[in-house]
Amino acid sequence: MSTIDQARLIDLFNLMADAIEREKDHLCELDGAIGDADHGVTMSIGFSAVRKALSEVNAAHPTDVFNTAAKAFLNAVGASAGPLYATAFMRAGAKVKGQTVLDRTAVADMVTAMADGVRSRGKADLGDKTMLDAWDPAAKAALQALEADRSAAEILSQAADAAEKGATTTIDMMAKKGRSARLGPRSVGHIDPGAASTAILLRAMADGFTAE
Amino acid sequence: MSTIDQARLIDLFNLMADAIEREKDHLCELDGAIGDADHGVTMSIGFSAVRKALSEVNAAHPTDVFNTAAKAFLNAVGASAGPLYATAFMRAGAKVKGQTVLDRTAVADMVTAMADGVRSRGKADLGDKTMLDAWDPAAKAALQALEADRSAAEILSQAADAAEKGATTTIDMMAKKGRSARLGPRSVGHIDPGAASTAILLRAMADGFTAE
Amino acid sequence: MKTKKLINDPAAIIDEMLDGMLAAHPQHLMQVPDSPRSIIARDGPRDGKVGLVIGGGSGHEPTFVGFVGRGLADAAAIGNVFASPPPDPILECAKAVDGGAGVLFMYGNYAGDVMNFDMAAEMAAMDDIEVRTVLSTDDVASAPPDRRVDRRVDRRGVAGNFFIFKAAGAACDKMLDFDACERIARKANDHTYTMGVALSPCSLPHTRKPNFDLGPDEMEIGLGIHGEPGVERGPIQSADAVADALMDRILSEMQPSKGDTVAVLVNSLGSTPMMELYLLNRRVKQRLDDIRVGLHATWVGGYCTSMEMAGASISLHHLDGELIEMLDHPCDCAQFRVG
Amino acid sequence: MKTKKLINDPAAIIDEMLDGMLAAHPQHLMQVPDSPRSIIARDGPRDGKVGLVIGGGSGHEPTFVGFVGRGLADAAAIGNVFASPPPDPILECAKAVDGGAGVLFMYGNYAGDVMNFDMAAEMAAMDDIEVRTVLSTDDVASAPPDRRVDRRVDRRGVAGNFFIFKAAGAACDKMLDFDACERIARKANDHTYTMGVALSPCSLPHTRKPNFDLGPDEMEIGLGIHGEPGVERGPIQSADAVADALMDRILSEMQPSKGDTVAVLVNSLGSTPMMELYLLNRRVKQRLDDIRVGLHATWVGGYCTSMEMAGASISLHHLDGELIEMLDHPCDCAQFRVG
Ligand SMILES: Nc1ncnc2c1ncn2[C@@H]1O[C@H](COP(=O)(O)OP(=O)(O)O)[C@@H](O)[C@H]1O
Ligand SMILES: Nc1ncnc2c1ncn2[C@@H]1O[C@H](COP(=O)(O)OP(=O)(O)O)[C@@H](O)[C@H]1O
Ligand SMILES: [Mg+2]
Ligand SMILES: [Mg+2]
Ligand SMILES: [Mg+2]
Ligand SMILES: [Mg+2]
Repeated sequence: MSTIDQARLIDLFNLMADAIEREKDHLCELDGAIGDADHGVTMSIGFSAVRKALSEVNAAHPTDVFNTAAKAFLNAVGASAGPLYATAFMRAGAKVKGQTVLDRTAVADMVTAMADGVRSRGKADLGDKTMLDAWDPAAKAALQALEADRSAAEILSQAADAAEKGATTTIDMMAKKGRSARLGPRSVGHIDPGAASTAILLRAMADGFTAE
Repeated sequence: MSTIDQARLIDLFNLMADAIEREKDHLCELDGAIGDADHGVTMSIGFSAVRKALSEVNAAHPTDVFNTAAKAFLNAVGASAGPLYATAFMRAGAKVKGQTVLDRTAVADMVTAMADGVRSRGKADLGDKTMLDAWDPAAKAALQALEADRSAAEILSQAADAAEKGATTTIDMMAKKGRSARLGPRSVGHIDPGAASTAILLRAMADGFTAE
Repeated sequence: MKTKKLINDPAAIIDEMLDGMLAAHPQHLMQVPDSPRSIIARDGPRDGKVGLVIGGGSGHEPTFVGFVGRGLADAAAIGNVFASPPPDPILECAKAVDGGAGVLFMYGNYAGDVMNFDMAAEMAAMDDIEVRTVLSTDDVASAPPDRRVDRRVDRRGVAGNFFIFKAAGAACDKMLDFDACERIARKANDHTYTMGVALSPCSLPHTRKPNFDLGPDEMEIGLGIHGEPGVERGPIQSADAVADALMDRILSEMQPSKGDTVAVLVNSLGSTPMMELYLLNRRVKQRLDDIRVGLHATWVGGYCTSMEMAGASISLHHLDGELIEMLDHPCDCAQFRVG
Repeated sequence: MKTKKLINDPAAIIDEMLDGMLAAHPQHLMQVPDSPRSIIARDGPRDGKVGLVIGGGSGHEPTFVGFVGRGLADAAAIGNVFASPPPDPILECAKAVDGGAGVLFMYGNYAGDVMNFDMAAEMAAMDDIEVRTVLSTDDVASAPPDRRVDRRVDRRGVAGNFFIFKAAGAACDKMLDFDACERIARKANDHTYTMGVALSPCSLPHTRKPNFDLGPDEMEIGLGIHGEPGVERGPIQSADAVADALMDRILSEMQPSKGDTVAVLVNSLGSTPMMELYLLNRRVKQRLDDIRVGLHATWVGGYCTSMEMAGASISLHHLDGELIEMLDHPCDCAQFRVG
């Protein structure tokens, strides 16, 4: 299958929820080093709410799925992750509005819209050691893959590769946004938890897409 | 030397203070099992105050030493140990009032007066698992030794032996007075901390007396 | 591993703590000249009023000094950590608050406190101050109901002091006579029931060693506020199950009737945070609702602590018209206010 | 080893905690119908008054709900443990307290709170409610003085919230206009300085794992109230040395003149008992006396906690005539009263 309809998109959200559940403790540990140790818990609460909301929703379009997920995630968690991921999902939903299936162009649009959402909500710059440092390269990779005529699956998997690399680059950064910004130089040497969760989510989508 | 003058008595109090300092942690542990874990601290605070007061006092008679020690001990500690030991010291002082040196009779009197003090202040019965279960046999042993024409040194050391045995007998008792009384059967199997400190004090006096 | 504490020389800890209290609460508190462990309410003691002296060992803050003030205790005598104060500072308190109408001594029922306060009472009598004593004995865990001849004589006083002192302080503040103050104090004690649970120990500043051992998954029900062993040790349970265990025992003794009214204190022993206390309180309210017992007032927080011990206690104050009047009577203390 | 906690299902912990709060403080608090995480003062919001909405993550009790009441905050929006509330409950608070004179949002400066409260403010604007925001940024440890363009923009809000919210709440309660309320809120923040020390971690109810590691003899100065790393880690020191370290940094920023007046908050992060807080306060008072700075009022206790974290913070509120008036203005909240 090379496109995503609303049912497929719900499957992908459930796979993201599974991945978060697996990585929950790890994300808390990352956040413990330079934040308040709750990022895994927050993501898990958020994706449990998303899973529940999507199991109850009557979605006609992928946009409905994104909007339902955004609202459920935001209202369940708040925190930093809430507005950031919720805005990402909302922007993706807005971008693909009217489409019943997401083709390779829409998949690339979806990733760039998410990155834009994170950027405009968080107002971070690249290199500030935030999830944007995973989203931004992911969006660029998605666009490149689209231009290189790759399949939807390849677009997603290259976005995930780029997000993982992006997350790794946060290790050497000094935080300038978010809770860890107060650490100054002591924030260096640790991966940003939000960048790590971004990579996990994109990887879960890519793997889920390919597997089917 | 077979008698105790006021200077000698001060030495003996200092030796008791040394012994308490050595056994402080042990006494806290005993109290931890069936009480509030402070008996060693309390005894140590009390005997530090006694040591200090005796270093400053101008004592003409053993009675002055006892009264100074009683007052210093009581005011420094309060607790259960304060009234009990302070009353013991006060009664000993009253008993030997007017004497400049304590002979073997006075030494035996001193021990029995102390036991009486503990009994009348605490109103415990024998077998209630309190320091009285060390003081009472100590007093009896002192009187027996006196009647058997033993020396002052022997009177003290037999009192100390009896106090140690008495303290050991508290292991099998169920507490009926003091903090540990609330434990009921759970108080069985542990030595009473006050009985243990009584034995330590009498042993320190006996050893100190013999050593010189 | 030794407990971490922000302290200076342990030998000076009580006097330094009192310095800090006096610095924080100069409007409420003062020390008796030459008797620094005798803390007096600036506004409280007065002629013709029964004086109320409370006290006991330190380590339970805000008990006792936090309850000294107009409408509650006139004075508190302060001992070392977990140790009754000696007679002298108690006597100085009695002298300072004596208004010619008698002085009530109120404190938790512990052997050490009884001996020291009784000695002070004898000394006060020599100074022509009439002292009467009312012990608090609210800890239902500390002696089984069947083991009391005089109903609760064997029991400890714990967090329920809060209600018991409050009632007595109100009676004194209303200028009731000595008999009435004593009667109300005894009644308040008879109407107060506390039961606690500990999750982890505290330690004395002098030793910084845990004053009891509890397994990593264990709790102990009925443990005393100085770490004295309790009635039952077992695996740690949910907040609801713990609240139920405490409430079951409290209610079975209190025997409330439908339509009765109580006041509630959910108290932290030290390091158990308010979040957990409110979870317990939620269940307390459910239990009271279940049996149609009304709630007059609730306090949630650290009112009678054991330094950094983890755990909590629940106290119920079984009210009647008179006790409601006493509870609602205004008081203004350093760490507690009503009205 | 997992932290022992008296809890039920962690997933329900905030809602259950709020149940317990509402059960304890029905005279002070109510929930917005259909928005249980929006807690409103029963007596407070009124026509023509600037509404004050505070809020943030849970785990700091009595902050925030304990400061909701007449004369202080009109509402608090409550998040998960250490997590900002989402926009919806914040918006519901704003709606519930809007008296037509504008609504102030006040909360600690954390990225998550800023994003969620800003979203709520945008939504409120669509409902014709004018919202202005004043962040608290009192934690002097959270950004060096030289790293601020707008003086304190990088800093966290911590226990000093206590003074900052108090001043703003008083301004609102006095029916001052929106500009004046905002100005006073900003001034109170500019005049408040906090610095803390942690001795041991707390843990989230969901993980029950320590949220940072500290050696058995270590302390960390400047640590955040969610366990965010601080400015300096070293061997644990005496209460006096710790108080000095905190006061040195606070005073060097505050730059008080001889004859100035301050208010003090010595705050427990959770399991540090009052005994230790009073030791710190003793030294605070000595330091203020040394430089002839007067003391208007002092609070000692757990006012802004991090669940069971061990440690403490010192806050100084640098007063002028107006701030004194705000501080002394009466307020009546579930866990805090003045006047
Ligand atoms: N301004 C921002 N822009 C982008 N990402 C941000 C920003 N602020 C915080 N983040 C992200 O949020 C993550 C933390 O999320 P989380 O732990 O859920 O929230 P909180 O900090 O409220 O505990 C950080 O690791 C970072 O990636
Ligand atoms: N009524 C009593 N009669 C005799 N000894 C008593 C009595 N009550 C307590 N004690 C003794 O006091 C000891 C405890 O002393 P201590 O730990 O200093 O006081 P506290 O119980 O106040 O902490 C007990 O071990 C017991 O020997
Ligand atoms: Mg976080
Ligand atoms: Mg003891
Ligand atoms: Mg004791
Ligand atoms: Mg958080």
